[in-house]
Amino acid sequence: MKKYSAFSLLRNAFSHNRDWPEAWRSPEPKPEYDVIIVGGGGHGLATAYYLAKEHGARNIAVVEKGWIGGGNTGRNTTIVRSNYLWTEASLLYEKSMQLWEGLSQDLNFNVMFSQRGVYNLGHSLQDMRDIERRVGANRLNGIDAEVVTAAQIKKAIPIINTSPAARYPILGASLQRRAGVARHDAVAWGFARAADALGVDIIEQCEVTGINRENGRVTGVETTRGSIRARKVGVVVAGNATVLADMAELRLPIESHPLQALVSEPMKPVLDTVVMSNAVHGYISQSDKGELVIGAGIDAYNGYGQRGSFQTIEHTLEAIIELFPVLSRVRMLRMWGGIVDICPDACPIISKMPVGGLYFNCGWGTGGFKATPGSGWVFAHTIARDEPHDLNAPFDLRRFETGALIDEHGAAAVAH
Amino acid sequence: MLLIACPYCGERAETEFSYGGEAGIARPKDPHALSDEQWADYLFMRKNSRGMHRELWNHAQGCRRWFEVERDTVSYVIKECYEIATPATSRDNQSRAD
Amino acid sequence: MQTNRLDTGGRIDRSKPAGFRFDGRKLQGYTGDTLASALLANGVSIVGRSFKLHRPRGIVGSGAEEPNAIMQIGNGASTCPNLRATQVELYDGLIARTTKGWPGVNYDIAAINDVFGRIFSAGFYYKTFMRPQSLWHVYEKFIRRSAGFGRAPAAADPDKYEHLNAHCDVLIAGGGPAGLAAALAAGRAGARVIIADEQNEFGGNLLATAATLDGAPASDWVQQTTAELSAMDNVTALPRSTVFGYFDSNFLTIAERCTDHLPAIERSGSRERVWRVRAAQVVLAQGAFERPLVFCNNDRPGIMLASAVSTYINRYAVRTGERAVVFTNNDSAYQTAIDLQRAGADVAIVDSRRSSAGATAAIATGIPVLSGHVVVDTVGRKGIKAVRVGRWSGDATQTVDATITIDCDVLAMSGGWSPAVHLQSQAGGRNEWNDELQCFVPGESPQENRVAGSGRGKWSLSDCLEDGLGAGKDAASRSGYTPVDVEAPNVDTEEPASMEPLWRVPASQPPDRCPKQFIDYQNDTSVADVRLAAREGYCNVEHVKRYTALGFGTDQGKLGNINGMAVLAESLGKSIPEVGTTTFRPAYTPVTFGALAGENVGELFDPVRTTALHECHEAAGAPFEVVGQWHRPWYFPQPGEDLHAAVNRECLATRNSLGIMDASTLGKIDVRGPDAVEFLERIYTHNIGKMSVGRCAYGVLLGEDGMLMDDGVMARLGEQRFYLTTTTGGAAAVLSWLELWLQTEWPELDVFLTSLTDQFSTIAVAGPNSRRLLMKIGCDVDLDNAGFPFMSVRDAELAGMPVQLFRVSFSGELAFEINLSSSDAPRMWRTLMQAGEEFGITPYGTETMHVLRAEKGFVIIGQDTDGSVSPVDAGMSWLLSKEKDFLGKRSLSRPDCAREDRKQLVGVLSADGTTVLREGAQLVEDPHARQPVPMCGHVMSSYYSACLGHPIALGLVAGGRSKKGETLYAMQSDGSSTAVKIVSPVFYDPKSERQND
Amino acid sequence: MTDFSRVDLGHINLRGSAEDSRFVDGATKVLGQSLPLAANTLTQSLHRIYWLGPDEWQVVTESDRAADLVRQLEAALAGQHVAINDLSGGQVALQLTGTDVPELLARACTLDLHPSLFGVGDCAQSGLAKTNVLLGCIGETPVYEIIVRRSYSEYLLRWLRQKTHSRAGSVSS
Ligand SMILES: Cc1cc2nc3c(=O)[nH]c(=O)nc-3n(C[C@H](O)[C@H](O)[C@H](O)COP(=O)(O)OP(=O)(O)OC[C@H]3O[C@@H](n4cnc5c(N)ncnc54)[C@H](O)[C@@H]3O)c2cc1C
Ligand SMILES: NC(=O)c1ccc[n+]([C@@H]2O[C@H](COP(=O)([O-])OP(=O)(O)OC[C@H]3O[C@@H](n4cnc5c(N)ncnc54)[C@H](O)[C@@H]3O)[C@@H](O)[C@H]2O)c1
Ligand SMILES: Cc1cc2nc3c(=O)[nH]c(=O)nc-3n(C[C@H](O)[C@H](O)[C@H](O)COP(=O)(O)O)c2cc1C
Ligand SMILES: [Zn+2]
Repeated sequence: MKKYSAFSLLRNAFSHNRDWPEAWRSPEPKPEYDVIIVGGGGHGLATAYYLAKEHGARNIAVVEKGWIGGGNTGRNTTIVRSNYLWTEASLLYEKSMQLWEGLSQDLNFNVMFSQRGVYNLGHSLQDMRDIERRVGANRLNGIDAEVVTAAQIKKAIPIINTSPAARYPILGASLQRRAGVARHDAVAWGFARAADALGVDIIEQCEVTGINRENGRVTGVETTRGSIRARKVGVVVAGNATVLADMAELRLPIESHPLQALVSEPMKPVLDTVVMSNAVHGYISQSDKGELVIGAGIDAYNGYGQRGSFQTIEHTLEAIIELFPVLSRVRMLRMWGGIVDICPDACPIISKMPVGGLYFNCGWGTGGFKATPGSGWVFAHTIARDEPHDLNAPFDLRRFETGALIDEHGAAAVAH
Repeated sequence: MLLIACPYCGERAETEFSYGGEAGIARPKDPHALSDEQWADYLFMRKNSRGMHRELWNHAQGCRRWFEVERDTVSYVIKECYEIATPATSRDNQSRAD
Repeated sequence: MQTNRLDTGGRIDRSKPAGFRFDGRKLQGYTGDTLASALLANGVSIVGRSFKLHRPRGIVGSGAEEPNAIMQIGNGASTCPNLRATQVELYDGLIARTTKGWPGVNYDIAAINDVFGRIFSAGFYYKTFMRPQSLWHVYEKFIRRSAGFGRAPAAADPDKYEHLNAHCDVLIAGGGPAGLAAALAAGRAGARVIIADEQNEFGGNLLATAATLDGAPASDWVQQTTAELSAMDNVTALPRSTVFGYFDSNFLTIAERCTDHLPAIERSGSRERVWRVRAAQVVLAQGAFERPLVFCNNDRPGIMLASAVSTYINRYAVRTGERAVVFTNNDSAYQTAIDLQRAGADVAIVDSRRSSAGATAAIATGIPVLSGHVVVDTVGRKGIKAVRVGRWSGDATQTVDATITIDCDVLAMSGGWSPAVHLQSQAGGRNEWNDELQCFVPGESPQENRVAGSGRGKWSLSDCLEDGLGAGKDAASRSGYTPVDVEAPNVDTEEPASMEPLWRVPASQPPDRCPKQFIDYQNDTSVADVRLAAREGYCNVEHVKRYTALGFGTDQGKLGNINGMAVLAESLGKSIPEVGTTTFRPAYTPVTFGALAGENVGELFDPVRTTALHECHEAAGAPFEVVGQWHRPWYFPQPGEDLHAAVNRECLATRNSLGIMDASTLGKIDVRGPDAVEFLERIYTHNIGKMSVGRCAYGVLLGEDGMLMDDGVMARLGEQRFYLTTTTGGAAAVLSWLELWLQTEWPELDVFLTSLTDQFSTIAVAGPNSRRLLMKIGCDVDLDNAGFPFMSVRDAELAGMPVQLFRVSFSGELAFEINLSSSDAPRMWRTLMQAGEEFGITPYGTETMHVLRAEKGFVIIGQDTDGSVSPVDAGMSWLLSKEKDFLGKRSLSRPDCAREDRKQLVGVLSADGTTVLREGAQLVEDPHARQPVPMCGHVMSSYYSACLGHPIALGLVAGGRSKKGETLYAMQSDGSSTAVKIVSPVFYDPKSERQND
Repeated sequence: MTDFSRVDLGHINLRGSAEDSRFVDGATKVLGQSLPLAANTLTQSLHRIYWLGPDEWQVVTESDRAADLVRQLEAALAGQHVAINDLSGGQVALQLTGTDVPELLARACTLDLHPSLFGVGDCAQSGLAKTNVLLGCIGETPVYEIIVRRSYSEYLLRWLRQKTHSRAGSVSS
């Protein structure tokens, strides 16, 4: 891998940018791999990268039906935080946070991880109880978190409406200062480039159409570009999780729903941090290019279309104007949707499956972007060792039988 | 914004309805006879079909009736709306848990 | 000085001058101008700077496609960022500012970026600023500051917006010749028609051409047609209205701009209105966009679309230059040359084709034509001064030497046309590449629609008209109307329309070495960037979009996208259809947040629900607690009291004598029918059949996962009739939960459910004097213990009003809950307050209610539970019938739910006896343990108990019931910790003697 | 021009099977007029009876008659599987008059209220400005009746007040 740096930029500028190498190759699929990762989203690419980097696996392919990063990785509102409620979830997301903190350097690709802080607003006494509970838990888990007052919020975010006369007045918030945003596409590309440099084959435009098994073990996959043999198959396809599970005659407690987002036209900076509100249903940040990136709600119905209902967008903008009356004259540039994999307890499934050599990582729903590096890291471990890492052991599929759910609806009620 | 034909009131905007998920999931007759795995299947496992999906909708702002809809989850095109299928009239006899 | 204004012609009103300011300069135009046409009339050439390289940019287009003229309009609270000057109607007093460039657009320091243009190649940011991570926020600050165009206002929006739901048989998007013809055909057939055009006038391209119809200017036909349409009752014609979204089930959204075109003092009513239209049939007549040509330095101010140059001449009487070069690969631009010549400009034509019908005609009018030539490069930093022209080999992989220089001050370019397939694509329709037309045309659509006119590659006016009529007829007949014959006007001179593709003009050097050839002006995406992206492996068109920002701007690539795809196709050795387009998404052009939110802001954001007694509470000065949509009185302060003082007083008064509270927000459901018992047995956990008429029971219902979902009192009013209460927040959910089971799972059960939440108000009177109070105001039933024991219900007449009287208690005191018609409730409240004076009756709010119930260890679902608490955890095993199944029962025996060490409800006392714990505080065994510190529970409810004289709290603690007496530590979010003791959750009157009294 | 006012009326919710003639006849006898059996219609003579669903009706009557009617209905339908609830305290009726009413309502209601589709005798339950309403066309002018739950009525009135004052800028160019 040729290194990216200010120096290489300069050098290449002199050679008219003609010597930049491919960020990742576009190889033909080989007949056989040790591990095939299905799904070239951030999670799949990260899994391949850590398999190669941490576990020395070399013969790995990532198989993507479209273009890498074209799923939810490329359509999310990029919020990264680790202030979850339950210890199991917190530790997993915190692992991810720690990886984020060195990710640009590790990948030699600037993923623009910007720790500008995330505010989760409280609008009722019950919200404030939940915030106290979550912040307290975070601190005991070694995760930075604080409870801030409406006055502190107003000081940090001058354009926010903290009027006590508001329909849902802001009573306070939790703040995680290490949280923030990252450039979503760059995460996919950075992992792809770094994985490719370690020999991973990234195969785009290759849809998996079947999972081959023999004697209860996986033997490979059928794809639109032919069959590929593999000793192990890791599936990370977000909204398509049950479609892939069906191929192996397995059932998952996952339902796919459209989740939408929108951006405004690019403007001069008005918002330097990230604001989320469960009660009024909106979350917002401003990208480095200047657009306001706004997350909307999930549509109630099952859907595989990368689009959702218009009224959901209207509702979100009502909420945004409620929180930020000064944004009323700003204009929506574009709205879109992604297919999110909703799990009953709002927590992921990162698990071995009843079929030997088959692993699933799904259920991240509305909030898995932040987990990208951590998810890849533990999933790589799970695949390489054929057993979960301590961090993802609780996220086993069996919890739905035992009842040991990790209910993160409180921390994850709104998409983020 | 879907246009949904309530079998009782006629075509109305999606905003008048609430969604109830997959239709035709029969509650097991004797839950206590089921293994934990079978019970979990009933509780959590859904078809989540990519394509035609038989689902429940409630005309929440209208007649408050639940009814069934067959809708394509990719194109969102609604094929049919009809009254709750009773076990006898069910168009799909694959309800798993029983 | 309007130096570029023609003396005659155009659709401007020369009798209505409009003064405006542009970056502080005072200028003048006319009503009928756009800001862009007025700027051009005044000879303003630089209107912006590009995003990255800060190159000076001028106006390129004349409508929605404009990438450069992005303005800040207006001042103060009503300023608007990022409006396109080409779509801003001029009015007297308009204030416009450019949005890029410091100190100004004419001299911009950051233009230095242009010198280092090659460093700012595609992917620049991803390759640098990585070390050290700790400095990224510093770099980022600079990056952020230099990005973005306009500014959001600093104050709240003074304007109002509204929504309008509409229904029609035929919705027509676009009111050019095709759209108007469609409206005529559908309208005359009698269909309900809505036709919307984003411009201030209907007519589309007909407003901008010199063409004639039936021997008269085309605008005459437009006028007649518009007049006829407005006269039809069944037609709604909406100018200034952009169809910006096309959603499922033929639901389309239109943004109508109602006031922005008026001087401030003439504005009234809503600023914008969003039409939410459900259409049976749709006709898309959006027209087509002219494509720019791609050559070196093709972004100089003065380089414009040929059609825009014509539009400025014909529609706005503005000749954008005196010496013009027209550069084209097709015939349509010849009309521009003729327009320019007629307007008195010197014109030369550079045509990449060796010959064409257009050329022959032009030469006949004396316009010089350089056939088989291309513009390779241009001269003039702040405005075009000359073009360099070379002979075109037809092979883009060769270099071309510029041999001819032509001086000019305007360059009109035309690279052919691309149908506006935006709405059709949003609707889920396919696009198909048409080799003959060299553009994507709309293909099949999953929705009830059709495209007409140049929107599907019909270039000639007569075709557009015919196509429109056909589409209108088809749409009308498909929505059930009998079409009538409508004749199209006769087009007097039809222009030829042939073209030869020319996607990229090679320069004298290879594309990566030559001066920038821009594809996306706004984002400074050049040919070299697209090629670099492809070389680096970003081969998919979607990757190119995201890596180079091609089509990412406020114009969404209306100009550049197709050229970009062609350049990409070339670099990959693929065809254009193989590369494909990126996804078209709403909004077609940007739409104001305010308009999208409509009236649902401020006081209408969400309903506030109030009880029938609200005014009594307001009069008593109670602050309100927000509980879902409800406003409930929180406490009733006396002068000088804060929350705590008031609550202490209210608690003591209730325990010692008499309190009264409004419990009307509780959900109430009437359950009736022969199968009512059976139905409730299946839902609730206790034994319903055993309840006798007149008795009440506390009941809980579980989700199928076994977790507590809601609770309330159930009263048996008759053999087949029950009355249920639910929590305030759970009312709607419980009713729909019951209906769900009844209708979908057990339709054989004969039960009717009716919500009585609003019908009945609930007034709780609690305290040792509550019975006396009721007796005092006159009660027709026996109130003593024997006749009316605890947990029973009676129909009664109280103070002359019919009530349903419950002997239940959420405070642990002797208490009654009076349920009565909400119409009577205020009178009852006043009666009770008056009669209660002698007992010191004290109204109390939600806070006191919480304290009183916590003293008794009663949980509140939603505060003390979080969806992961089972009835066993909450100490309610006694409520779980062993004799029957009920929803959720099976889940309780799953291994994790049967664990002994699950979190269980306990009482928590701070060891020091004085600290009121924070609600939400975590409980740990060892406060000094290493992180992650194991947590064994948390505090949900915590209060100072005035009756007990010390704080109390309810907590959930792992294995808590067997931890009584043990010490734990409450860890609060501020870092403090307090030792606590685990005790029984019932702090007060553990034998419950008072409520039974 | 649009006028609206709050009207004090009696409201009764009636449940029973439309297919059961004992119920239909019994109710008809007490009410003195037939129950509307077609979806989305209402009948008016002595009272106004709205169809709410296949087994549900709303009787609107003079405010002081509701309690009596409930008693009579209960007596007449005793022993049948029915539900009769007096909702006079829980519902608020508004009446709106004027040719602009359909457009006014269209601001926040997704029903197609074109006079040819929603004339006198037509009714529907739907959403209006974030509240659930029962809407009926009860007079030629036209006159509309809107019935809303009491706790939401303040919000709806606020909405109406705002809307009847504000008119948008001119539509024509
Ligand atoms: C609008 C929106 C906003 C969001 N906001 C946030 C946020 O702010 N913060 C946050 O943390 N999370 C957020 N999320 C969630 C987050 O985007 C996802 O959880 C996360 O990106 C999932 O990554 P992934 O790699 O698992 O899935 P994806 O990126 O979706 O990747 C899965 C890939 O699998 C491929 N695939 C599917 N089927 C097949 C097949 N048969 N064969 C081969 N390949 C296949 C798909 O093409 C896709 O590329 C948001 C999501 C959405 C939609
Ligand atoms: N000679 C050529 O090659 C050539 C090429 C293209 C067009 N033309 C000429 O242009 C005319 C095309 O007629 P037409 O009716 O197809 O198109 P048009 O461009 O005349 O009209 C389209 C109208 O739709 C409006 N519009 C576009 N999108 C909209 C939206 N989302 N919402 C609301 N309004 C929207 C536009 O502002 C415009 O007024 C004909 O006269 C034709 O001859 C000629
Ligand atoms: C964080 C973020 C910022 C975005 N900014 C822009 C933008 O500035 N301009 C734009 O056109 N789209 C922007 N998009 C939207 C994308 O163009 C695109 O709609 C989205 O990634 C979904 O892909 P699709 O619309 O191609 O299906 C942004 C998306 C995200 C996730
Ligand atoms: Zn209905």
